[in-house]
Amino acid sequence: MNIKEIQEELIDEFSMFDDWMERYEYMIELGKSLPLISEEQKSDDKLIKGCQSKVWLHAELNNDTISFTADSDAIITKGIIAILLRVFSNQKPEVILNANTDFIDEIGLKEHLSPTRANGLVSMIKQLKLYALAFQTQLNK
Amino acid sequence: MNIKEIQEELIDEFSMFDDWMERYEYMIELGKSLPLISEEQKSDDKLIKGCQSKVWLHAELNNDTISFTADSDAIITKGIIAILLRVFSNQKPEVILNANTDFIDEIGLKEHLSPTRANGLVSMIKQLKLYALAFQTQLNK
Amino acid sequence: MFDINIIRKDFPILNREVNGKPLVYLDNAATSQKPQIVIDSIVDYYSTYNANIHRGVHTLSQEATDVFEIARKKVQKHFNIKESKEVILTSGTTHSINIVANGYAEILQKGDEVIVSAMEHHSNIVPWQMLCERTGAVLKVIPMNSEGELILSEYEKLLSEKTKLVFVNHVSNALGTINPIEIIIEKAHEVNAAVLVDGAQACSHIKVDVQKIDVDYYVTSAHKMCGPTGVGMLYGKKELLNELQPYQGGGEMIKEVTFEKTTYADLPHKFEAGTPNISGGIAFGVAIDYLNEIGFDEIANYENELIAYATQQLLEIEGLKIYGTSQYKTSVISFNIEGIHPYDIGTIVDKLGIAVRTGHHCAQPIMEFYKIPGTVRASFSFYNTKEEVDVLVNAVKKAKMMLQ
Amino acid sequence: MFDINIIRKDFPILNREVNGKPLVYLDNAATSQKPQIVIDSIVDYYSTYNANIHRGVHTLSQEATDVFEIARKKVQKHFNIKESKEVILTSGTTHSINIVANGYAEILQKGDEVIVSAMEHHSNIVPWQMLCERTGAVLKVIPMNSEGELILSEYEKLLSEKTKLVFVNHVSNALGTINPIEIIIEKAHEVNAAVLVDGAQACSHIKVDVQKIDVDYYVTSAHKMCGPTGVGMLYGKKELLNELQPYQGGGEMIKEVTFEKTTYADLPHKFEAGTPNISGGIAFGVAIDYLNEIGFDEIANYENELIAYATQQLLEIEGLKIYGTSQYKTSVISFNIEGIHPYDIGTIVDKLGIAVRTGHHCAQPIMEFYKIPGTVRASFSFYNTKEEVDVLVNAVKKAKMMLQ
Ligand SMILES: Cc1ncc(COP(=O)(O)O)c(C=O)c1O
Ligand SMILES: Cc1ncc(COP(=O)(O)O)c(C=O)c1O
Repeated sequence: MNIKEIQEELIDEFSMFDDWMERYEYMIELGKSLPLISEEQKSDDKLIKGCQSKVWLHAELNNDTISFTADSDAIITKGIIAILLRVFSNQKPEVILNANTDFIDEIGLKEHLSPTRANGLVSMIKQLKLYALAFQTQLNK
Repeated sequence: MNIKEIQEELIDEFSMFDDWMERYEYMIELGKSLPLISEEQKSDDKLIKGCQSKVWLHAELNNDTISFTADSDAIITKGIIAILLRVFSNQKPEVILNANTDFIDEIGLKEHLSPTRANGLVSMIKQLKLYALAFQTQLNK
Repeated sequence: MFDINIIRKDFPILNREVNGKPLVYLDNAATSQKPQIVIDSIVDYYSTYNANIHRGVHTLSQEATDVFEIARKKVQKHFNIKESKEVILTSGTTHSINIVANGYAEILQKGDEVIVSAMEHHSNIVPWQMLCERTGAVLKVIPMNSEGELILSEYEKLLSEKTKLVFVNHVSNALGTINPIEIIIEKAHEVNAAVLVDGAQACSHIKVDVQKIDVDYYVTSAHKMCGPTGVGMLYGKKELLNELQPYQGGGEMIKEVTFEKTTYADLPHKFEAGTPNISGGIAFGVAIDYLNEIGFDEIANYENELIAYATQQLLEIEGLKIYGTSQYKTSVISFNIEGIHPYDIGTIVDKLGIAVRTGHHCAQPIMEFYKIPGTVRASFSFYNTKEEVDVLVNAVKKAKMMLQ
Repeated sequence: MFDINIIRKDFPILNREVNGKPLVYLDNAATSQKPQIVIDSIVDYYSTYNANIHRGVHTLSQEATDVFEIARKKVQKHFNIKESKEVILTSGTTHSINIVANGYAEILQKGDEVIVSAMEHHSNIVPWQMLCERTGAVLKVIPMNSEGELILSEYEKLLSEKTKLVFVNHVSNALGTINPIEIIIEKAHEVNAAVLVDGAQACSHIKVDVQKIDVDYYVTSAHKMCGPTGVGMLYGKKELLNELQPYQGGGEMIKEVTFEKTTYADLPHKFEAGTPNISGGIAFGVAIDYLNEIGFDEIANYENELIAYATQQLLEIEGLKIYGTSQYKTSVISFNIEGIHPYDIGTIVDKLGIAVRTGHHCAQPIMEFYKIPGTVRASFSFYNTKEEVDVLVNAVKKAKMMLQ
């Protein structure tokens, strides 16, 4: 599946829910299944700033795609990360760089998208894209 | 005339005027007739603070009454001083200390009575009373 | 008489819905809501007598100056301050504290000691750290116990001839503890140290008499007292304020300016450089009147009942732990549920229309003390109700179910 | 289209009477009046989404934060500032200047030089005097000529390797002169000095592009731009602001606090300690929108015509002298009549419903330069009219008659 298709899939999945509670419960479920970052990589340089909860994000290049692992101490944040990683992990750098994030609005999590939101969703996306940029530069050398 | 009578007289005089312009014109006239403080007494220690215009006030004890002389660089302020001095000059210290200043309201100059007013009418009255207090203490020794 | 239904009608925002639910506003320690009469006073100012104050000869300026200075007098009276010139109108608690801290830069010597409590808001820590850096003074900390109470015996040990200043909050914003400021002040005065009390959290619950408690400096923010943002108070004893160097330079705070030499104005203007928050100052006065009309005894009675009820209800939730369990408390309940991050609880209850705060509440040292990332803080005001407490308790239960 | 009748309807205060006469408000340089839309934005905030901002998880806090940050972006866009974090929201011009002055306390060395102009407001003099006292830097003054213009050849002579800072107002509040800030900035940069421009008087008349003029710091107050009191702006180039030490310590401006060590937050928060004037910031944004909707070109055209007319009419009064006669001027006319004290004129015209300012206008060095106790200052805005100019001129004539 390409990135667009994954986004569509997520929108489909979330469209089954009638209210925010079901949506959040599903997000929390997704959070529990998050491919965890290893403990030794939970170092301060992996921490994303601007979050009320702690968020660690780690990235690795596998051939020409980037695989992300991450964790948080808050479960809702973990759920958000899980959604982001499903979309962005194992994609090529340029795909990540060009991806837009309207799907977050469409799955009913718009409230998390404000740049001033203390969950740092916006910082997270920024960080994902920064990694993509770094690896792209590396690949183009 | 005692201090009360002078105040009544002033109220009488001002009651003849129909509007503020006549009142102010009369006050300005009074200002022009102010018994002037001598130039060498216009020193900084005679200056009253809190006025937008400069006001000098000098006091002397003659037997048991205080005579004030004063000046200002603004003519309206001079008018106000003239009115004050007509009431307060040549009175005994305790009379000055006990005098109230409601007559200013009654002659239609209430707007000058605010403690925050930049003309310093209130500071002036305070200074007059401070002089009275000082001389009273001196007399009682 | 205290009638909650009438009182709630004074606050337009309480009609509002959040996420489809009636707003339950329990973030009063962050900022209070504003009654209509306070809002109206701002509108009235801007619509009928807005002008820059002091030194203006024209009527509008005179009216604005008079009302602003009446507001100062209201503040004076409320706190039983001796002279109105001891009331400095600032832009808030943080600004007030910084004025005092900066004022001591020329007074403190290397090796002098200043004492802070373990449960301060960052606003009552950082300015003093900056001062210590500038002067070489040493910062000492009054420790607290696990109930969230200052350990006074330790405080006494810290006091010495070297102590120049003690600063402590009246009520802790993160724990709700009411500190024994009378004793703290008395002990400090025994070694001739001055005391600054940060009343930001106290003033909406407790009516303070600064002369009675003999405090040297007392500071607060209007926005926590039903007043507007951007305005606050610094009270200081005249003799002390006169000794402090000014903080901001500018208009209003000078007597005379030449390029060679500038002399400063008298109190309070020496510390009020520039155009102040005029509408804010005026509305602050109105807010104080409003609170006094309700009555601080009535407020305290009502709030104490409310917080007792909320505490009891919340503690019935398994795994819920309250931080700050002193018997001397005002309307703050800080808590966590075992195994759940405070941010998660805050997010879920918000979905149910409830505004609580989560995080470190600008008091990181307290979080470090308890070794927690933060708490959920529900903070109450006299316009909250038992029904709202029930909504909160149910919401927390629901959140717990979803999150565990 | 610029329609004065429609515009005047935006300002509720313009309906008011003073001393039985329609208010003629000509004290705009002290503070501007506020359009209904600005007042409404304050009411709306307090009535529907008042909450403390930043770090709050709940909806109200999120809404307030978003609108406050949108206001910051409006300020950014208006002044063409590169990044929104270069916009510091302060409590006013005076506060803004003090932030910068304090920031240099650790940077300036003894013997360094800073340059001020002869026509500054006290707010742009006193903070620098305090800085010089603290650091041992030396204050130099750009002189002016009798027209009220800075003498640039003298300025160039003052500049040297030692010059670290130049601060000058964009428009003089006492004279109305528009200073050639582009040239001043360019010359300062040639010796690597930074320039702070005090835009308090300029911003209601001129739309400033800070990148185009390459200014290092630009400051202003909302209350002179149809916005509320208690809020203002400090723009600074990111690289420079990053080097300055913070001014106020407190909440918001920290990254991490322990009693041992505190680290500061990034821009803009490093300089925004404590709860800001939230309603003020929001309303500032609305005021900027309002002015832009009218259009700064339209405003300038209209005001220039008005001031030309007023100047011509006033000069017909015998013995009337205008201070500040540069051809580069905005809407300020400062004058005296021979043999009459400005206070007297101000008092009489007030009786006729006219608000002008009298005195030294917080610019005592200018008064000293002209050897006068003060001036009468009529300052105009786009909501004033030719008819109001006529009322003023007649009132001044009447005052002259009464007072001579
Ligand atoms: C040129 C100038 N600078 C600074 C100020 C000070 O502004 P504020 O009082 O809003 O801090 C003023 C306001 O009078 C001014 O006109
Ligand atoms: C105890 C305490 N001190 C200081 C402050 C800072 O007040 P402000 O942000 O109004 O300056 C607060 C506000 O959160 C507080 O609760």
